[in-house]
This record gives sequence, structure tokens and C-alpha cells, in this order.
Amino acid sequence: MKLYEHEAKTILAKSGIPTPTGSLAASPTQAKKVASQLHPPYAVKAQVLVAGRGKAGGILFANSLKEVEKASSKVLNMKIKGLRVGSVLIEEKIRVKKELYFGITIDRSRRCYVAIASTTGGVDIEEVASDKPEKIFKVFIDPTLGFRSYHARQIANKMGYSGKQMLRLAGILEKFYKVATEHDAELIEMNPLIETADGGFVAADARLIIDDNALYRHLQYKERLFSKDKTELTTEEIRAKKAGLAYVQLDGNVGIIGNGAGLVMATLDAVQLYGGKPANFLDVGGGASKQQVVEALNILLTDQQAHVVFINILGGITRCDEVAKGILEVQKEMGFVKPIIIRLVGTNEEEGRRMLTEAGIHVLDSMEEAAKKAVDML
Amino acid sequence: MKLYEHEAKTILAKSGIPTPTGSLAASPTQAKKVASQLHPPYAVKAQVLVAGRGKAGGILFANSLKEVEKASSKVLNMKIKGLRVGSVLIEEKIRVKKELYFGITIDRSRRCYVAIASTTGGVDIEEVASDKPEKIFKVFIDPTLGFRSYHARQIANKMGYSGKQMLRLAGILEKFYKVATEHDAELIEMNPLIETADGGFVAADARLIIDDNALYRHLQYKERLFSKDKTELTTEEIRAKKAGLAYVQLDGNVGIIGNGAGLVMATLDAVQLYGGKPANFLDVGGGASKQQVVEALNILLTDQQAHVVFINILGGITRCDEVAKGILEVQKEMGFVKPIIIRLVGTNEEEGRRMLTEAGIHVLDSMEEAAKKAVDML
Amino acid sequence: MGIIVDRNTRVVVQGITGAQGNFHTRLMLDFGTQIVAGVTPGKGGVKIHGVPVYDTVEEVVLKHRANASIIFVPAPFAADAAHEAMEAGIKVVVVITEHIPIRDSIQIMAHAKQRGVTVIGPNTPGIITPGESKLGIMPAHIFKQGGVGIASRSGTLTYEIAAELTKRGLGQSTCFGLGGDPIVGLNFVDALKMFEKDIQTNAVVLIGEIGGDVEEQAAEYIATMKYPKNVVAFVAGRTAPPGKRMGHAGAIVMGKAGTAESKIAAFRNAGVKVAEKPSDIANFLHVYTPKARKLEGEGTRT
Amino acid sequence: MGIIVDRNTRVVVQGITGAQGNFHTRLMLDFGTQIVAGVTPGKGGVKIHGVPVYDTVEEVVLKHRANASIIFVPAPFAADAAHEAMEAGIKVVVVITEHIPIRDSIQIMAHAKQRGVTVIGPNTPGIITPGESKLGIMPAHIFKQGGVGIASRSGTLTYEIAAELTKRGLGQSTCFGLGGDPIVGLNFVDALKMFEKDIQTNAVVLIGEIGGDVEEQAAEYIATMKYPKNVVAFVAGRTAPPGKRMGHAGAIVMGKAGTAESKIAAFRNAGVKVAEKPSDIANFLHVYTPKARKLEGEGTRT
Repeated sequence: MKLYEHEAKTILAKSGIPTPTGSLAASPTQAKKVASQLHPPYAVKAQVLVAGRGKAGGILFANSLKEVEKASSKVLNMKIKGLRVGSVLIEEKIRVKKELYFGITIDRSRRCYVAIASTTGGVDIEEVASDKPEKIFKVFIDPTLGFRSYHARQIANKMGYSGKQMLRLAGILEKFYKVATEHDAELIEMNPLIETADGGFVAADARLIIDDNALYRHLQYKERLFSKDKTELTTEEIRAKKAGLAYVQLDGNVGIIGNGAGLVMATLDAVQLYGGKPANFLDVGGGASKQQVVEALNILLTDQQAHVVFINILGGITRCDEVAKGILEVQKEMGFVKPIIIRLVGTNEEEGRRMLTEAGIHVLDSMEEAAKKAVDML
Repeated sequence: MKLYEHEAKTILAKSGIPTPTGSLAASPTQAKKVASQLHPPYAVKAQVLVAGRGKAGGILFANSLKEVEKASSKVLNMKIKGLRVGSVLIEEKIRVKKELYFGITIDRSRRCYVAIASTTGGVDIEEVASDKPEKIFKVFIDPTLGFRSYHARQIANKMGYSGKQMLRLAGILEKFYKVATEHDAELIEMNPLIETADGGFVAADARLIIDDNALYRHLQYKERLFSKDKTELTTEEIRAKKAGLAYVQLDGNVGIIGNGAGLVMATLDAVQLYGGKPANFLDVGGGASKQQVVEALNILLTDQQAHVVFINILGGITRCDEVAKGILEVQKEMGFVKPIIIRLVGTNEEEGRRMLTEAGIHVLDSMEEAAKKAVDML
Repeated sequence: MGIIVDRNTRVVVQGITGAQGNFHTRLMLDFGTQIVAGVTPGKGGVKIHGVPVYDTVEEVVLKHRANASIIFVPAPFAADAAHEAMEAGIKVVVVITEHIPIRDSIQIMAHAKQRGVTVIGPNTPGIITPGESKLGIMPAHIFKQGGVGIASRSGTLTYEIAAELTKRGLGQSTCFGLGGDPIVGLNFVDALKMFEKDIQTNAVVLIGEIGGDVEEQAAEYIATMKYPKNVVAFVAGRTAPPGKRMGHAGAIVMGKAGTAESKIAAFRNAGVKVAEKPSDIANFLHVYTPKARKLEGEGTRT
Repeated sequence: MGIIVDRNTRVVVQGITGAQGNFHTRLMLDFGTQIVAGVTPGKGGVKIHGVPVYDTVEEVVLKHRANASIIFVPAPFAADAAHEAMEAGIKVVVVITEHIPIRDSIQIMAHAKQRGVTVIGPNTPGIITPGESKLGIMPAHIFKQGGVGIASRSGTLTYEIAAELTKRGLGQSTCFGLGGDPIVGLNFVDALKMFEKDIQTNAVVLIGEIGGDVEEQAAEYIATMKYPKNVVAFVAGRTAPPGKRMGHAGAIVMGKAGTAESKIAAFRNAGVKVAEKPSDIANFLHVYTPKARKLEGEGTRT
């Protein structure tokens, strides 16, 4: 679960990490009011849950309250990568000496958390990692030891700081790690972490993604899993999530339903191989119920972009008869408004096929054959 | 640092471990008032920081408010192992089905914490361990894993519980471990932990000793290190502690001052070997200052039991001249009210000896010779 | 033969009284897996499909000499179950449970490393050595004993491919799922090493997907070590956009890292045949693994 | 020769800029210890008695190939310093600091075990191999090179005994303090094993005290293994009452456990001579270790 910049910063500030002075505003008038409590110049920052906000014009600067109002009005009317900007963060602009990067994420190969620092901040860290690997410092965190104060000092030291400034930076990194573990962060970043003109450090931007699987330990966030305002999900994605379906909207023309993440991905690939373009990824998971199948089909049938729907089920825990029941219910309730190609094999296959065949629905054996046919129907 | 029973129980109750209903009272009247809020029968328990209170008559039972008043009056007038009883804990008496033991302490050989359980509770666990070792269940706690819920279940299971009762007991043990680590417990016990007539579990008595070296992490307790009411220390022991001296009062006739725990113990042993009886253990530590020597000498000179004082210094970090200065200051300020035997060798030995010799104080070379002489002076 | 599990594997089912645990215990027993006991805290004493249930794994190891565990325990308690199994001396732990927090998985893997335990999963369909033992939730009938080792990051896709191989007469030595999470116990290089030593295995199929770099590592290993057995790969997710999780928590392209293109290129550079579609895998195996056909005849004792 | 430290030991002093660290760095340099660097976070760049100071141990290991550390860091930060040294690859860590919380010490020892690090202390006077290296705070002039190995739970009492031995012509191979805390890195059995292998050592002195059972363990080891070198023991605290800490955190009789009587009896049952008073030790060594006298002649290169 992604948190907004202002939420992440509030968490950092609470744990003692310096952040810019500022506050949230939902309207230009409110933005002006917030700014009136601050010292100019000001930063006006769109609060959206996608990266690349800066390049999209979602961060503006202002020297006067009037400019704040104008900039806020502009940003609040934007859509960034399809997401409406619902609020802006008004802050005092920081006097930058240097922009740094510090983040903690997961290292899959080493099976541990990794702390990553760079003296090149404010840009995409992956680009720095590939272009200037010598500017990246990593500490792989032994889970039995954690990220200790000496790890923080090692990093601060390698970033070129010494004396009290090194200790100050190390102190911030240590607190940051505490925030990361306390929030089950999958990714947490200060980018940029700014060295100010007077030698202090301020987290000028912050990003925090909580491990969805750990949300049961963070109930205050779990509640909003299904709230459109608080996630970057589309209406359909939230609908799917509520139904326990893994759904990702794409921009093709063949709607796809399958069971099992790998199989669904392979189905998308097969459709593309035969010249189609997947409209989505939709995994009903293992042991899907009739109701889940109904919900999955409803989502795709109402998707204007999907001209054909391809259902690819290989039953293991999933029962073919249960899937067939779902398909039949949808046929009865709303009718098929577009062509549907069905491949159905595995557990209770015969019963499922019989039910569908009796209802006049043709069922295929081979996934690849079915994919070809789905593309042919376009 | 030892906590009082009622303090330990408050901590347990806060963490969700069942404890008897009750409250503290400092007078018989207050005890009666407390009891009036409870259901009879009652327990009246002396709050003192020494073990063996039960055998000493410090725990009484009462069936009426009148009996509570009487029992409290009796207990509040007691001294247990030399300590005055300042308050009593008035509780509802628990209906006992079985008395159990559960504690967590340090295993020195294995260098870890150890959880110890027994189905024989309410008695000295060390006696159970030596008499009926089959009644003792231990889990050595791997510091990288901690005491996990399955450890708690293993113990509850071995104690003979199953089903929901096993889970209930395991839940209590898990919470108890959390209390132990959060308080840096050197020893924490529920003894007895009672299985009640209705199948529940209640910590009927609790003991918690915090690692003194970890008190900087528990500042609410650190404050009272030097408070007589809140520790089991004598006035002299507190005085010594304040001066940074390690002092233990004993019941002999030769006062002893030395530097280094092992050397002081060996000095006590030597005095006894030659027929004396040590009046105390007093270690001025490494690198003692003149002021510490003065304080140490003052404590022993005012101790009526100590007829002779034997100072045994082998200077390493400790400087003999500094020790000599302390001795001379005491001589000047209050005079020597009893014989003093001094052995002084090591760092700055010549200077120290010169100072003492010039003041007419004889100094010896050998610790054993000095010990002999100290005993001879009795 | 095969790897990790065989007919001598003595299995404890952790979470045996739950719906999933109960259901799959029956299927595993039907298959012939030696399930010696189950564990559900607080349910000790009952029996499930004739299997005795205990409160702790410690007891099961003592009384039944279990040496492998399969875990169906719900996510919030699954890590604890895995630690319990490892501390009790279990050397193979199959974690079926999905949605285990990453922090918990990291601790499981650190503990496993300390004790030399093989962890499969979390979020895996499990492992099957056809004709010998199955610790998993895969439909058993689509597998048949033979010479192809399969390691996969996906469940259903593995069934798709295994069923096709079986239909085409290509039996399997052992098939297992690494697990769909970002942090799992085994990677493809581990699988390759074990299949290399297994005399029953004469070819290896690696079923990869987007996210992470276990495919790239495998490719490098195959090239560097001049891997002696035939390897065929399939990589799912060529159409996946960056930044979106494709069903599996671990199936995500981060910026330019973890794309199917990168993985396919790595395999091809290492001389590994990459199938465009699942059915190609059997074709490649038939063409490039003549020995595979020989052993199939033996693969019928299932 | 001697054990654990010798003339090739390359030492980093952690907490070198503190009063204790600074003072003892000078004394260790005077003795001839190879101190290659010091560490105090935030003080990197300065020099103490000519020794360069760094911010991290990692740098010191990289630039100066330090292989041992002596820690003078205050108790709240000492555990962190020990972990830093171990993670940086240091294999001998001497923790002078006292008052380290037990919980921290337990973690230090678990980490040390994982990495195969020898920890001396906490709350130890350190270790000295006369004529070669000293990582500690003991007065150097009372020691002399020779054949007696000393392991002790006490500081000043060791000086008392070592000085007496030296005066009587009995030099030492290596002397070290286990540390006065309940949780320390080495015990007497560890010491006996190392002294057994050391050809310079021809007799061992164990200086014990009340609390714990390392003396009993040592006695059992000596009896079971028919320990081939002469061992003399001294146990302090015969007059200590139960339940009271005698200066050292670890010197406490708990109920009937950890008494001097128990330790003395264990040693005597194992055939180990126990000295009634410190001066007896030299007597026992002279009588029972004829070889000891031979080697003394060589012990003058200090």
C-alpha cells in the first residue's frame, strides 16, 4: 500500500527526522492560508500515488501567497498519469546544498532488506545505479542484527561526511530504519534527502510503501485498501480487489480471465503472440467460487475496450463445474454482450463442459488454440 | 533492581496477564478500606524485597474486614530479614486447583535466557530442580529467535495442559516473556502461577529483578537506585553506592577495603583463614579517587562492628598516592578511632608509602602478612 | 530418486485441521505420501483421515521421526510454524501459505540458512516426485514418473506444462514451485544444482516469470558451469507493464529490472532454448533430449 | 607463542579518544602492542599518540588489516562496537567495558558464535602475552615471559598472583581475564583447551570466584580428559554470603549454587591442587611443574 508524501513525512517527523515545515491543502484558498503561516519561498506539491510527478508538472514553486494560490489552482486541476490531484502539500522551500538519496527496500537475491544511499539524489535511483554505480552505497541488512548505528555511520561516512555532520546524518538514517521496520516497509525512500546550506539534513520528499501482506499489523492503513481516494487503483481494480481477484487494467482489446498468476500471464503472452492485445490481467486465483467468476466476467463485459473475452481455466483446486456455473449465471442475468472464448480443463472438467455445452457454449481444450481463436474473433 | 510484588503484578496486569484483584495499603485502616471493595476471603501480604516472606509469617489470610485489619496490623509491625514492612498488599484469595511455576532468567553456561516451568509451584524452584528434576521444563531461548508462541505451547503442553486451556496458558507465557525483555529482567517469576478451580490461570505472586546495568533504559526505576524505601539496601550500602563503591555488609569484626572484586574477596578469605571474621566487602574499584577512599574509610570507621580496618591496595589503574591522600585526609579530619592495617603496592607505590610513612603510618608489602596482622590486632 | 522428497520422506502437516490442510492431507495420502502426523495447536489428540494430530512439531519429530513439513497455517501464524518445524529438526519445509509478510519470510530464510534447512515457498504449490511423494496441492494425475525436472515460479502454469509433457510421453523426476513471493527459499540455481546430481533427471525445465533476477542468475550459472543437462525455459509476462504486480507478489517489473525480455535474452545468450508458448517445451525436449525418451518406459509405476 | 594474541596481532582500539582508551593506548604502545588504528565515531582524522583514528572499524580493517579489537566504549554503545568489529571481520574482540546489560552481551555472544569470533570479556582486564602483545589494562611490569598460562575471573587478584609468580621466577605464557559478568565470551574449559595446544605453556593457573559453574565445568573437563598439563586453582569468595553480588555482576551465590565450597570440592575431586591463599600457587607450581623452571630462562626477551 502506497502512502501519500504528506503521510510519509508526518511519520518521519514523528520519529524525529527533519522534514520541511508545511501542511496539506485541498483548495487554492486553503493553500494560501497554509502558506500564510510559512516563510517564503514556497513549494506546492501535488499529492498523488504515482512516481514522476515532478516531470509531469506536479511540483511548482512560489514566492508570494498570490503565487501559491495560482500554483495550487493549477496543480489541483491536473491529472497525473490518469490520477486526479486531490490535494497539495504547501511547504517552505529548502535551501539546498546537495541532494542525496536514502532508501530501504528488499533484496530478493540475498533475501534481506537492503539500505541504499547515494550522493546523487532527487533523480531515479535505478538510473543512478546503472549509470554511476560508484555513487551508490549499499548495506545488506542481516536480519539477526538489523541496521545498527555503525551501519548508519558507515554509509554517512562513505557519502563523504565527517565529524558531527556524519553523526547527525547517521542518526537520521538509524531513525529511518526504525520507521521502515515498524511500518513493514516494502520500499521507503527520502529522495531527495537534502543537505541544507547550514549543514543540516531534511527529507524533502518521502515515499513509503507498506507490504500489503503485513497490513494486518497496521490496521489504520488496512481499512483504506478499498478506498479510491487513498489508493492509486481504478474503480474496476478496487471492485476486483473487493472480490478477491487480482486485476490489472491494460490497454488492449482482448479481455482475459484465468486462474493462477503464471497461467494468466502466459495467456496474455499467447494472445499477443497471435496478434491480439490483452485488455487486462485477471486472476481468479485458486479455488475460485461461482461468485468470483461472475464478478470477474462482469468486470470484463462492462469494459468497453475489451472486444472479446477469453477465459482460460486449468482446474487444480479450482473446479470446472463451479466456473461453468458462474459463466451460466452471467449468461442468464445479462447475456453475453461480446464474444466469449472458453478453455476449460482439469478438476471436474466433464461436469463443467457438459453444463456449458448444454447451454450452447462451445468449450476448447487447448490454451493456444483458444488464444488463436480469441484473436480471430476481433 | 528488585521490584516489589505489587509493582511486578501491576506490570503483568498491564500486559494482559491475570493477577488477583487487590490493592496496596500502608496502614490497617487503609487495608480494611481496600478489602471492603473486594470479595472475601482475603490475603494480606507483606511487601518486602527479600525472599522467604511466607515462612517468616509475612503472608496472612482473613475472612472478614476485621480480620484483615488485624492481620495487616500484625504484618505492618514486622521486620522480615531485617527489613521493615512498609506496606501490605490486600487481595482476594484465589481458589487454587494447582500451583505452578514459570520464570525466565539467565543461563550463564549457554549464554542465553532460559524459560523454566514446573508443575510444582509455590516453593523454591531450585529445590524442585534438585529434588524432582523431572518436574522442571526448560526452553533455552535462542537470542536470534526469541521465545516464540510455539515455545510457550511446548511448555504448556509438557505441563500437561491441552486444548483451549493449553492455548490460554501459552498465551500468558508469551506475554510474560515480552514483559521480561521489555524490562531487561535478570529474573522474572510467577511463583505460584495458579491454575484456578475454573481452569483459568492467575499469577498469584510475582517477582521481577531488573538488570542494574540496563537501568539507563528504564529511567523510571533508575531514579530510585539510592532510595532506602525502594531497595533492600541498608543505609551504609546506599551511602557506598552513591560514592561508587561496591559494599556488602557482613557480620564479622574486621573491616576490609580493597580494589578489585576478586582481590577483596580473597582478602576476606585470607582474614578468615587467619582466624578473623570479615565485617564487610568493600571494593573501591579501579582508579579510585581520594574522595572514594575517604568515603570508604568513613563507612568502616563508623561501623561499630568492625574493630580493625584492613586496607589492601594493589595499584594497577588505582594510584597508591591517591589512596594515601585519602587515608591521610581521614586521619586529619576525624582521626583513626580504631587500628588500621595498610598494604599498599603497585602504581606510584613509593610516593604513597612515603606520604604515609612520613605521617607515621606503617605500610606492609604482603597481603597475607597484613591479613595476619589485622587478625592479631583484634 | 528425484530431488528433495522421495518415498522415504516422513511428512508432518502443519495446520492439518484447517479446510485446506484437511483437504490436501487426504489428496496427499491418496497419492501415497507418507504423512506421519499433523499439528494444530490446541487440537492435539484428534485424528484427521487417520492421521494423528499433535499440539507441537517437537512431539511429532520425537514420536514419528518426521523429516519434512508442509505448512497450511494462515499467514499471520505461518512464520512461527516454519520456525517451529526448523527448531524441531525438520530439514525440508514446504510453505503453501500465501500472503506471508516479507519481514517474516526474511527471518524464516535466515533461520533456515543457520540450520541448513531447505525451504520451498512461501506461496508455492509444493513439490512432487511422481511415484514417490507429493508435498503440495498440485493435481497428481497430470504427472508421471520420468526424466524431466521442473522448477517453476508459478502453479497453474506448471500444471499446464507438466500435463502437456505427460501427454507427450515425457515423465518427470521432480517438479516444484519456487513460490510466487519476492522472498522464497530456493532459486533456479539451487534447482539446477540438485537436478544435476540426480541421476533420474536428464533434462530440466525452468518456468520463470517477470520480477527479480533468478532467471538471469540461472542463465549465468548454466553458461559458466557448462551445465551438462539439457535445459528448456519458459518466461511468462512478456506483456506485463512496469510497476504492476501480476497476481504474484513477486511478479513485478521495477523500472527496467525484471522484464521478460531481459530474462529471455539471458537464457538465449547462455544457449538455453526458450519456448515462445507452453507447447513448445515438449517439442524442444523431444528434439534435444534423446535420453529423455528412454527413461519414460520406467515411469509407469505411479 | 602463548594463546589468542601474539606479536602479529594487529589491534584497533575502539573508543580510543575517551579517557580510558587514550590512557591505555599509550601504555599498550609502550608495551609494544601493534596498535594499527583507533576508532571513535565522529573523530575520524585525528591522531592519538601517533595512532590514526577512523570513524568506522570497516575502514581500519580495509586500510590496516586489523585482526583484533579492544573496546573501551561506554556501556550503552559497547555492544554496538563489538558487533561492528565482528561484522568488519575482526576475530579477537576484547571488551574492557563494564556494566554492559546482559541482554546486549547475550547478543554479542550469539553473533560471535556465528562468525567464529573469540570474545574476551566484557568487564575484563584483557589479555597479555608477555614479550609479545597486550590488549588490556593490566600493569605490564608485573608479568614476564614464561610457561604458566593464567585464566582468571578477576583483575586485581590476577595481578597479585602474577606478580608473585614473576617474583618467584615463574614467567607466564598468556594471562587473561574471562570477565566479571555473568555472560562472558570464554570459560575455563576454552582456556584449558587453548593452553593445552600451546607448546610454550607447561602449567595452567585458574583463578575462579563464586557464582556460575565454570570452575565445576573445568574440573570435570580436567578429570574426563586426563588433562596433560599441571593445573593449580584458586577460588575467591569462601566468605561470601548467598544472594549478594561481591563487586562483580557475576560473583553471586544463588541459593546453594555457585559457592566457593562447591568449586573447591570439584577441583580437588578432579585432582587439581587448590591454593588456600594466593602465595600457595607459586609453591604448588614449583613442586609440581618441574618443566616450568626450564623455560623461564628464555622468558627474558620482554
